[in-house]
Parts: sequence; C-alpha cells; structure tokens
Amino acid sequence: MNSLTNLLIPAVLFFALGFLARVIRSDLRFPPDLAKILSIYLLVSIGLHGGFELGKAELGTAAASVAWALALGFGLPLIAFALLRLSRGVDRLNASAIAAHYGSVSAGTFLTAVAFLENQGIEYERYPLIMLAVMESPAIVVGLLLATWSRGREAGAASGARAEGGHLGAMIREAFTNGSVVLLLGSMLIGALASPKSIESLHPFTTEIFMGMLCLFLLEMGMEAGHRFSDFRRVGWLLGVFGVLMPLIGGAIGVVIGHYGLGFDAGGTTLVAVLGASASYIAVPPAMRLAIPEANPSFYLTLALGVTFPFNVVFGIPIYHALSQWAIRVG
Amino acid sequence: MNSLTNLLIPAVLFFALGFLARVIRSDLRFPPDLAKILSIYLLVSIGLHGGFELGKAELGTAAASVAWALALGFGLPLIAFALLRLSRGVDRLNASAIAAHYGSVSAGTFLTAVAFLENQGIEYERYPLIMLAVMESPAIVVGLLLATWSRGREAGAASGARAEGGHLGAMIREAFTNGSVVLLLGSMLIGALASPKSIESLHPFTTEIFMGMLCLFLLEMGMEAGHRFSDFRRVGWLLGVFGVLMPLIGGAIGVVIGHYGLGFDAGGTTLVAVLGASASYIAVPPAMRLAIPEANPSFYLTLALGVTFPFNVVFGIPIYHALSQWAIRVG
Amino acid sequence: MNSLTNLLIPAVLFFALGFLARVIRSDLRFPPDLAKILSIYLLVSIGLHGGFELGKAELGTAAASVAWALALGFGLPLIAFALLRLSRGVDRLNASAIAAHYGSVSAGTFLTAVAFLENQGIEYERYPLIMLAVMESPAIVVGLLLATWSRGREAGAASGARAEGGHLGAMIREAFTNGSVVLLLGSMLIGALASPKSIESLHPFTTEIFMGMLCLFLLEMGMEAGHRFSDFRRVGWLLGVFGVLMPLIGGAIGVVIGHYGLGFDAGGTTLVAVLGASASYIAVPPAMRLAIPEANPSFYLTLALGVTFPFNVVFGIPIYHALSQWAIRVG
Amino acid sequence: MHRLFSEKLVTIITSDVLEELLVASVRKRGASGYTLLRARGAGSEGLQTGVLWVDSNLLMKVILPPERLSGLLDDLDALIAKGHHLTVFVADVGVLGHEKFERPLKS
Amino acid sequence: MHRLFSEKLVTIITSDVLEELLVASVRKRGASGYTLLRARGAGSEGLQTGVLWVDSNLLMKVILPPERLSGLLDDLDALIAKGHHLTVFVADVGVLGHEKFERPLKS
Amino acid sequence: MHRLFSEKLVTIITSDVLEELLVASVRKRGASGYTLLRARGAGSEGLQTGVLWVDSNLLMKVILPPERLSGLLDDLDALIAKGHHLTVFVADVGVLGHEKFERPLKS
Ligand SMILES: Nc1ncnc2c1ncn2[C@@H]1O[C@H](COP(=O)(O)O)[C@@H](O)[C@H]1O
Ligand SMILES: Nc1ncnc2c1ncn2[C@@H]1O[C@H](COP(=O)(O)O)[C@@H](O)[C@H]1O
Ligand SMILES: Nc1ncnc2c1ncn2[C@@H]1O[C@H](COP(=O)(O)O)[C@@H](O)[C@H]1O
Ligand code: NA
Ligand code: NA
Ligand code: NA
Repeated sequence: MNSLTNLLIPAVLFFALGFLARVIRSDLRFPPDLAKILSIYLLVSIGLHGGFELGKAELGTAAASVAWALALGFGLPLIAFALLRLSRGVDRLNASAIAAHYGSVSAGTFLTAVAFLENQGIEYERYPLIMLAVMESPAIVVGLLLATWSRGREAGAASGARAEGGHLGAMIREAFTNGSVVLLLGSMLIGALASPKSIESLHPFTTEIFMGMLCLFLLEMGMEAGHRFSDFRRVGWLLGVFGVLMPLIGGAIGVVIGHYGLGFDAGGTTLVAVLGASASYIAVPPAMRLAIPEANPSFYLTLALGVTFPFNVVFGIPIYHALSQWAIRVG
Repeated sequence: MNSLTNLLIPAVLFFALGFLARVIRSDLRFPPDLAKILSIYLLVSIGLHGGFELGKAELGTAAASVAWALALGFGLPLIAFALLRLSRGVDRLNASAIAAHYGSVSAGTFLTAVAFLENQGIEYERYPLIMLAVMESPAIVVGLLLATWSRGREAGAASGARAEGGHLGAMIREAFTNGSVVLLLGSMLIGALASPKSIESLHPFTTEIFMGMLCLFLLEMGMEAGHRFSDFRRVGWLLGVFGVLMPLIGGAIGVVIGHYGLGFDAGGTTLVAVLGASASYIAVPPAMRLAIPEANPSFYLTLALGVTFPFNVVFGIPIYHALSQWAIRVG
Repeated sequence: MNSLTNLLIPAVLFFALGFLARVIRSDLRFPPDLAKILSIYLLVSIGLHGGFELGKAELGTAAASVAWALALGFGLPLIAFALLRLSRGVDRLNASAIAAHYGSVSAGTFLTAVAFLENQGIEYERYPLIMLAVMESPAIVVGLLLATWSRGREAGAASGARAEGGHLGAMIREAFTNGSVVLLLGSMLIGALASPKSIESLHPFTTEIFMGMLCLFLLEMGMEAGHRFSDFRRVGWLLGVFGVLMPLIGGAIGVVIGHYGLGFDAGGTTLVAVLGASASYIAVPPAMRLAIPEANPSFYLTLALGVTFPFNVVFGIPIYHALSQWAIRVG
Repeated sequence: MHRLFSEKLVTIITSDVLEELLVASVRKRGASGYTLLRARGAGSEGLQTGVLWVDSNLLMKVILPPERLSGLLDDLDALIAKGHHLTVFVADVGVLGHEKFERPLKS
Repeated sequence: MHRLFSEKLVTIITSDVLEELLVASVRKRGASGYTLLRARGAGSEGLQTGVLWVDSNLLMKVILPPERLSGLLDDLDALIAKGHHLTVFVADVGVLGHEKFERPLKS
Repeated sequence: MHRLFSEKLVTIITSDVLEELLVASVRKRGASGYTLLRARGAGSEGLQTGVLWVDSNLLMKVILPPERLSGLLDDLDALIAKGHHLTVFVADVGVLGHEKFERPLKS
C-alpha cells in the first residue's frame, strides 16, 4: 500500500538500478536495439493476453471503456496545453507537442502498475487494456490540430494553416497506422480470434517470462530516463513542475472515470488512473517530431521520459492506488 | 481442415498482420537484427528437439528419409529449371538461381505447418526434420551446376565453364558449411548426443516459448514479404504464376513420397509435402548471390519470399494436408 | 566424472559447435549484439537467482567468502604477473594487462561449471556467486597499479607515475562502476530485497529458460574463441603455455581455498576453483584497453578468450572437480 | 590506369523519423540509389542515444551526377525551413563506372 | 544556386571504449555536435569483430569550422601518444547552413 | 600546425555476402586495415532492407597510400565484371600519422 511496497517490486527496482547506473556514471550499456526488441515483445504479449481475455468481455462495458478512453485521449491534451500556456514556459508549438504526449499513454508505466497490483494480489478488470490501445491515437490528432491552430495564430494569418490541410490528413492517417497501435491492436485481435488452445500454447511466452522481460525493459528505460533527467536544467523548473503536476491531474481524472464512470474496483480504477497520468514516450514522440518539427524534442522527451515516467513508476502508482481505494471507500 | 482453421493459427495471423502493416504503410519497424536472432533461435530449437527425438528413430526409416530428401533436393531444381525455361520468363542464369531456391526448403513454412498440425491435434512423424536438414545443401549444388552449364551455353564455349572448375569446388564446399546447415545439423547432433536429462532441462527454452518466438518471426517475415510483394510488377506475371505453380507441383511430389515412398501418416506426409513445396529464403539466397552474381536477387527474393512463402503459409499448407488425407484414403 | 561426461553437456557441445564452425570456415554468423544481449540476460538472471538464495545465507560464511574472494582477486594477478615476467614473453605493461584478466573471472566458465554440476546431480554451495561478483573489480585495480609501477620502471623515473595519480583515482572508480559489476551486484541486491513471491514470478525467465540462453551464448563465444584461437601464432607458444598453466595454478589455489578455507563440499569447491582458474573476457578487457593503451589487446584477448576459456570449458572443469573430490577424500 | 568519374556525394544526418521523406526525395531527384546507416550523436536538439526510434539518427549517403545535386539540396533546404534538423554535407568523389549513377532508381 | 560553405570533416575510427573521452574532447573543442556509427574492422591491433564491447569499433564524424580543427587534432594526437590506436582522417566538405556548425554544443 | 598526409579513401558499398572476398582483396593489396559498417539501401538490384543476411549491405572503408590504390580497384573491377553490384568511390583525405597506413595488415 505504501510506497515502500512498491519499491520492492523487481520491475521498479530494476528501473531504479538503471537510473542509478547513469547517476554514478557507470559504463553499463545496452545494445540500442534491445529496448526496441523488448517493447515489441511487451506490446505483442499484452495484446495477445488481453485480446484473449477480452474475447470474453461484456459488450456494454467494453463500449463504455472505449468511449471514456476517447474522452481522455481528446480531453487531456487540451488540459495540458492550457496549463502549459498558463505557465508561459513554452511557446504554442512546443506546448502542442508536449500536450499530445500527456493525452497518450505509456505501456511501460501501465505494466509496472499491473505488476504492482499482482504483487499485492489485487484483482483488476481487463478493460483498461482496450483503453490503452485506444488512447494512443486521439492525442496525436489533438496535438496536430493544436499545432495547426498555433501556426495560424503565430503567422497571424489563416492562410498558412489552410495550406497544411492535405498534409494534416496524411498526419491523421499516420496516427492510426502508428507502429505501436498496429502492433497492440493487431495482437489483441489475434488473441481474440485464435483458438483458445493455441493461445494457451503461447502462454509460457506471453505470460510466464513476461515479468523478466519487463524488468530488462525497465532497466534500460531507467538508464534512458537517467540520461534525460540530466537534461533537466535545459528544460527549466516550470516545465519540471508541469511534469509532476500533470500526471497527478490526469491520475485524479482517471480515478473519477474508473470508479464513477466505469464502476471498476480499486484495481481497475488504479489502471485507468495510470492511463490518465502517464505520458507516451514511444508512440507519440516520432509522430510529433515528424509533424511538429518546430518543437524541440529535448523538451518533450525530457518531460515524458525523464520526469513523468520516473515519478509515476516510483511515486505515482501507489498514489493512484491509494486514491482509488479512497474513492471506493467514500463511494 | 479448411483454410479458415489455418488462418486462426496465431503464427499465420501474425504473418498476415505483418503483411497488412506493410500494405497500409504503417511505420511499424523491427530492428533488422531481430529476424536474424529469431531464425538462429528457431533453428537451434528445432535442431535440439528433433535430434533428441531422432535419437530414438529407426535406422531404416531414417535412411530412407535421407535418401528421399536427397532425391527431392536434387530433383526439384531440375523441374523448376525446366519450367522456368519453358515459360521463357528468364534467362538461364536467373533460372538456375531461382531453381535452387525451390529445391531447398523454408524452415519458417515447415514450422507453420507443424503449428497447423499441432493446432488440430494431428500426430506427425519426426523424420521430416532430418529431411529438412538434409535438403538445404543439394539444391545449392544443383543450382551451381546449372549455372556453370548455363554459362558454358551462353558463352558458346566450354572453356569458360572449365575455368570455373576450382571455383566450383569451393562453392560446393560452401553448400555444406552454410551457416543454416551447420546450425541445424549441429543442434540435431547435440540433441542426439547429450544426456536426456540435460535436454529436458532445455525444454522450456526450446519448446515452451517456441510458438511465441515463431509468431514474432512470422510477423517480421510478413512485413518482409509485404515489401517484396510490392516488387511483384518488376517480376512479371509469368514468374508470378511459377511462384504458385511450383509449390503445388513440389507439394504433390512430396505427398507421393511421404505416403507411398515413406509410408507416413497424414501428418508426416503433409510435412514432406511442405518440404517439397517451400522455397528457401534464408540459406540459399546468399549462396546464389555469391556464386551466380549475374542473376538478379530481386527475382529470386520476390518469388521465394513475396509469392511462394505467403501462398504456402495461407493456402498451401491446408491444401497439402487435404491432399495427404486424400492420398491416405485412396490408399 | 570424466571429460567425456563433460562433453555431453549441451552448453559445452554448443561451445564446441561454434569453435568448429570457425575451424571449417562456415559462414555461420551471429548479429554482433546477440552476445551482448545474452550476457546481460545471464548476469541479471544469476544475480537475481543468487541474491534470492543468498538472502538466506549465513553471515559468517558470506563474510569469509568475500574475504577469500578479495584475496584471490588481489593475489592471482601478482602470481600471473610474476609468471609472465619470468617467461620473458612480454614486457611489463602487457604483463600487467594480462595479469588483471586472470585475477578476475569469467561468468561464462562459471555457468558452464554450474551446468556440469547440475548435469551430474552434484549439490553446490551458493556462496561462490558472491565471490563471482566480488572478484570482478580487485584484479582491475591490481592491474592498474602494476601498470603504473611498470611505467615508472620503464621511464626510469617516478615522475611519470606520479603524474598519473589523479588519473589512477578515476580508473579505480571505474573498476567499481564497471557495467558488469553494477549489473551483477544490482541484480543480486534486487534478488535479496524483493518479495519472495515476486522473485518466484520471475522464475520462468531467470531459471527455466536459462540453460537455453547459456547454450546460445556459448555457441557464439565458441565462434569468437575460434576466431581468437587462430591468432595464436601471433601470441607465441610461451604465452600459449601460460594460458594453460595459469588456470591450473588458479584452479589449484581455488581448491585449497574452497575446501580448507571455506569448508565447502565438492560442488562448491569446484566452483571456487573455477573462479580462480578462469580469466575475464567481458569486464576486464575494456578497462585495460582504456587504462593501459600501451598493451596489445590481441595478446590478452587471445589468451583469455582463445586459450584459457576453451581449455577451462573442455578440460579444466572436470579437472578441478576431480581435484576437489580428491581434496575431500584426502581430508 | 583507372578512370574515376567525378560525382557528388551528399551525406545527410538526421532523425530516423524522416527516412520516408528523404527516400521519396532521393527517388524524385533521380539518384540511382541510396545507402542508409544507423547513427547516434548529439547536436542542438540534444542527445540522440539510439535507444528509442525517436532518438535514433540515420546517416544517408547519396551519389549524384553534379547536375542533379541542386534539386536534392532544394528539398533538403525545404525540410530545414520547416524546422527539421538536418546536418548536410557535400563532397567530391571519384566513382568506378559512372553510367551506374546516371540511371534513376525504378520506383 | 546553393551556397555550400567550406568546413572540415574529421573522421575518427577507434575502439568503443574511448567514446567518453572523444565526446568530451569534441565538446571542449567547440563542435556543434557529433555523429557516432558502430563499426567493425581490422588493423594493427588485430580483429575487431564487434561481438564484445572491447572489440567493437566506433566511427565518429565531426564537422568543424577550419579554425577549430587544430585543437581537436591536438587532443587526438595526445591520445595516440599515450598508446591508443586511432585512425583519423580529415576531408573538405561543403555544408548547408554554416551558422549551425559555429554554435558549440551546450553541455 | 598539424601535418596531415595525403592518402586515398576507398568506400565500397555492396551486399554482405561479399565480405570475405573484399577482406581478402584488401589484405592482398597491402592496406593497413579496413573498417566495416552495416548498411541498408536501394539500387538497381532492388531494396536492401537489412532483415536477411542476403539483403543486408556492408559499407567498407579502406585508407590506402595512393600508389596501392590501383591494385585494389583492379580487384573491384574484376568483381563488377563478374556481375556483382558494387558502389565504389574514392576521395582524397588527410590522415594523422601516415606511417600507420604504410604497414600492411599481418594475416
Ligand atoms: N558538427 C557536427 N558534426 C557531426 N555531426 C553533427 C554535427 N552537428 C550535428 N550533427 C549530427 O546531426 C544531428 C542533428 O543535429 P542538430 O541539428 O544540431 O540537432 C545530431 O544528432 C548529430 O548526429
Ligand atoms: N587502412 C585502414 N583503412 C580503414 N580503416 C582502418 C585502416 N587501418 C585501421 N583501420 C581501422 O582502425 C582501427 C584501428 O586500427 P589500428 O590502429 O591499426 O589497430 C581498425 O580496427 C580499423 O577499423
Ligand atoms: N546513387 C547511390 N548513392 C548511394 N548509394 C548507392 C547508390 N546507388 C547504389 N547505392 C548503394 O549500392 C548498393 C548496390 O547498388 P546497385 O548496384 O545499384 O544494386 C545499393 O543497395 C545501395 O546501398
Ligand atoms: Na496520459
Ligand atoms: Na522445396
Ligand atoms: Na581467475
């Protein structure tokens, strides 16, 4: 329940080890491809596993989950954008790009939350998994729209924005053919379609060795977060505060949706909170880099990967879980 | 039994997902090394597993399997070469290179067929595994001999061909020290030599996570096939027809050999058919590129990987299985 | 008990297969990153597993193990250095660099010895695992001190050595932030700290697929050893003899320490002997290359990887085991 | 003696996410091919560690007949004007077999 | 027409273990960035197969204004003098947008 | 000031399967070493995606004293004449420490 319990989960400890290795300037290095391989493995495995379980889902709750996921995906970036503009820390285009990250989700954080729940023997609903898959794209679309609007404002003329029209269509297409989206949705579909027996034969691969793969992934992400964290100064403290405040806001909204909107138990509500709180660092950054080249990648990468990700893994998850339990107690 | 059942095998579905990702131009990408790592894993695992089981094989059937495998490996390229020359689609050297691919085998297709059988609870003999290992090399040798002969024909003089003599020896040596051959035969030998207890301790690695690894491999191969498939136009429709006809011929010959020649049941016969039908896209292409530089790699890669491989995985395997059952029924 | 039994362990057979593939000049190739990925996996897995078991260790024996490990780590390089200087095969700086390798350890050899023991159903103490983690660094420090002293001797003046002072501090810091050390010690700590239930959930990853991963690793290391072995001529026969003699000396000292110093049984004593006998080829070489640039890497890599590693894997382990049994019989 | 023919070698270093755009431009501008290498690095946009797709760099090499250089550089300038970060440099090289580099890539 | 500006391109090939030292030197000498590629090879120190960290090579490319070249080469010479093995070569290149290469990397 | 010595830099881009042949030729022609990089690309033989060994490219760099260039180019021409596809280009570079490049690789 307390943060210490969380810290005794191997996945979290490996994240800390990676972070520490950077801090003490160890020469520990991973082949760059390993993180890519591990994230492919993780997406395929949770997709297969989740799709299989969702094959047995109630249609009503599933539809409601999708609807709420869309609401989160479209709404959170707007909140993030407003906050960023209020803080006057960055210009409109950087704000658009950062906002998109916070409307989307981090599978790594989500899985750490699952490990947290399983470690404590807490049951959880499977619907948040659909939400994870659904939430990758809308935030990208909102980010692009915000950027188009911002360019219009900054150019002081609507002409520029209009010229981007066709381009925007292509970008939105890309939001839905994004590699991570295809991998996750595709695997879920396969998990739902394939014969139960054949999915069971995949069990040792998708489930039994899963936690170990997650540990390796978080070890490498810990190193990467450590790298990014040292860029903190370049980002400034105002943005740094945003990187901690925004997940708390997103997490609180997630608790409300999970508990009141979807009627989930403490486990499922925690997971919805984590979806709200986490910021994408795999699917969204390439989309932003391509579509909003004016924004500085070291801003959004430092925030999503160097600030929000570690915050969520170490402090956020137990906080969202406590919040969820409190919401359920209060009713 | 029907093609739909086949399509509900996760491995086949992942192949389709990869193919589809290319078609919708998703930015899904795999680190290039992953396919190489997965194919090393697959060869070692089937080698170990197969060698262990073959340690208990009957010498008579094993010897007969090797003999028939040699017959297929030496015979099929000649049929393929004749067909290609008849179609007048390509010159002699390209025909030699392509022919070698069809005399050899694709481990990926073979393993998908195994998944197909296991998914339906169909028993199968293990001898086709020896055949798989045996069939890699002879087709390479035949391809080289055809090329040498073709060069002689095209140069209009025997002198050229003779000059290549020493070179040819080196090439044939390479057919037998080919990386895939060494890996597969070596692992089989280890599987047969090592103590049963130690092989059992490898079981979780070689067998339990196997299907998952195969899925990842086929996912990436699906993308690669999608890539190659789009080169289809460059190859022309005549070659395209060859890429579908030749596996049907090879598969039919395989059914005859499996059932009448070796007396296998429907499962084993299906696997022999798949050996006849499939075209190599890992072991043979590098050998051809090195030894028949005059041939165009985009011809043989498009055919083996972009046409025949998808055809076999989706349509071929259920067809060969139906043929095998029919042969057994007919007697 | 005899060398043949050893050779029937899959891990050893795969090492031989890799070596053989090089000897017959097969074009078998592994993506270079695979070895790095596998060694990360191996270190994390033995760390987790070992840390978990050591959580239950007796403090007294653990402390004694650490003390003896330090003694080995500091002592063996001095013996190696003396031998190398006596043989007059190399100059002081090369001798310093080589000596450091022999004071440190090879996890690959250690794990092969574990496989050897498990294959024969021999029990072994877990303390040698702490020793493995402890022994990586001291030898690096001794190597650096020897090099500093040697530079002073060769320059004929103390001034050079003194100028290196600050530099030396940085180097010693690096000995303890070495990537392998951080990975192994970190994983052991996590194994000891995390809840037993969560460590159990990692079991399929860290333990069940472990032997298979070790086989792949040794296969690639076999190829690499084969590569290095062919550089043998460049090294000269005197150094070659050192590469076989030094492990025998280190192994014998290890037997004495394991049996008389620590009171281990035949299994644990064998492992201590292997720690004494093996030479590092992952953690130490980069440290030496950076800190003793005057030394020739092809000397220490050929010796550690091309001579001592194969010798230990094939002949050494059964010899050290026989020695251990003999010591116990003699009392 | 070998005749080496003068061509232009353009090298482009930028983020992996631009791969498709660059390839399209190289095809359009009539190069006979292109070569891609994976890279890491650092620059004004910060560290590119190569761990995530977004922080991996690519290094593209394109050999072009001098008269086609200008068109390609136009495209690259346009990308830079949009805000993309590209490191671009051009060198003179002598190639073996210059006809090879005159035949545009079939698409 | 495109104005290409003359800069120096320094290429360094050496063992992976020197990465940190080289990056530090490039930062100190005022380059605007650097690019790293993974390499294998062979030379007087033997085969570098790329299988272990110690036998992997890196290839570093640094573009520098001509007046900053000398400082970087001094550092490289110092490494060579200590016994490190470095293959270093310099070429003249024309870059797009030369201001980019004048701004030293922020550390 | 640094003395930079003039050498020739030969770059060869081709399929991975030619590695052994190229290395053998570089050794024979007296280079002091060579460097290999992994590459992808496209050309007249189609797409080289790097996924399979056969469709991976390698990029080889060899620094040679000018007088040894011709021999190496002869070998490369011979490969091209046999039907192999090689992209080869040569540039002038200034190296640090030219004696290093005079000593042929021990085999
Ligand atoms: N001076 C330089 N020399 C070599 N590569 C550079 C240099 N500056 C930038 N780069 C490369 O170009 C990429 C983009 O740089 P930048 O546009 O400064 O963000 C960096 O990640 C480096 O790989
Ligand atoms: N003549 C050369 N051409 C290209 N690369 C070289 C050459 N000589 C050495 N190298 C590279 O530089 C590294 C170090 O070489 P060396 O200093 O000779 O040990 C080698 O591993 C090669 O990658
Ligand atoms: N114009 C070019 N610029 C750069 N690389 C090229 C060019 N043409 C071909 N290549 C490279 O050389 C390889 C072989 O080309 P090709 O001989 O045209 O099949 C290709 O896969 C590319 O990597
Ligand atoms: Na979010
Ligand atoms: Na076949
Ligand atoms: Na030792």
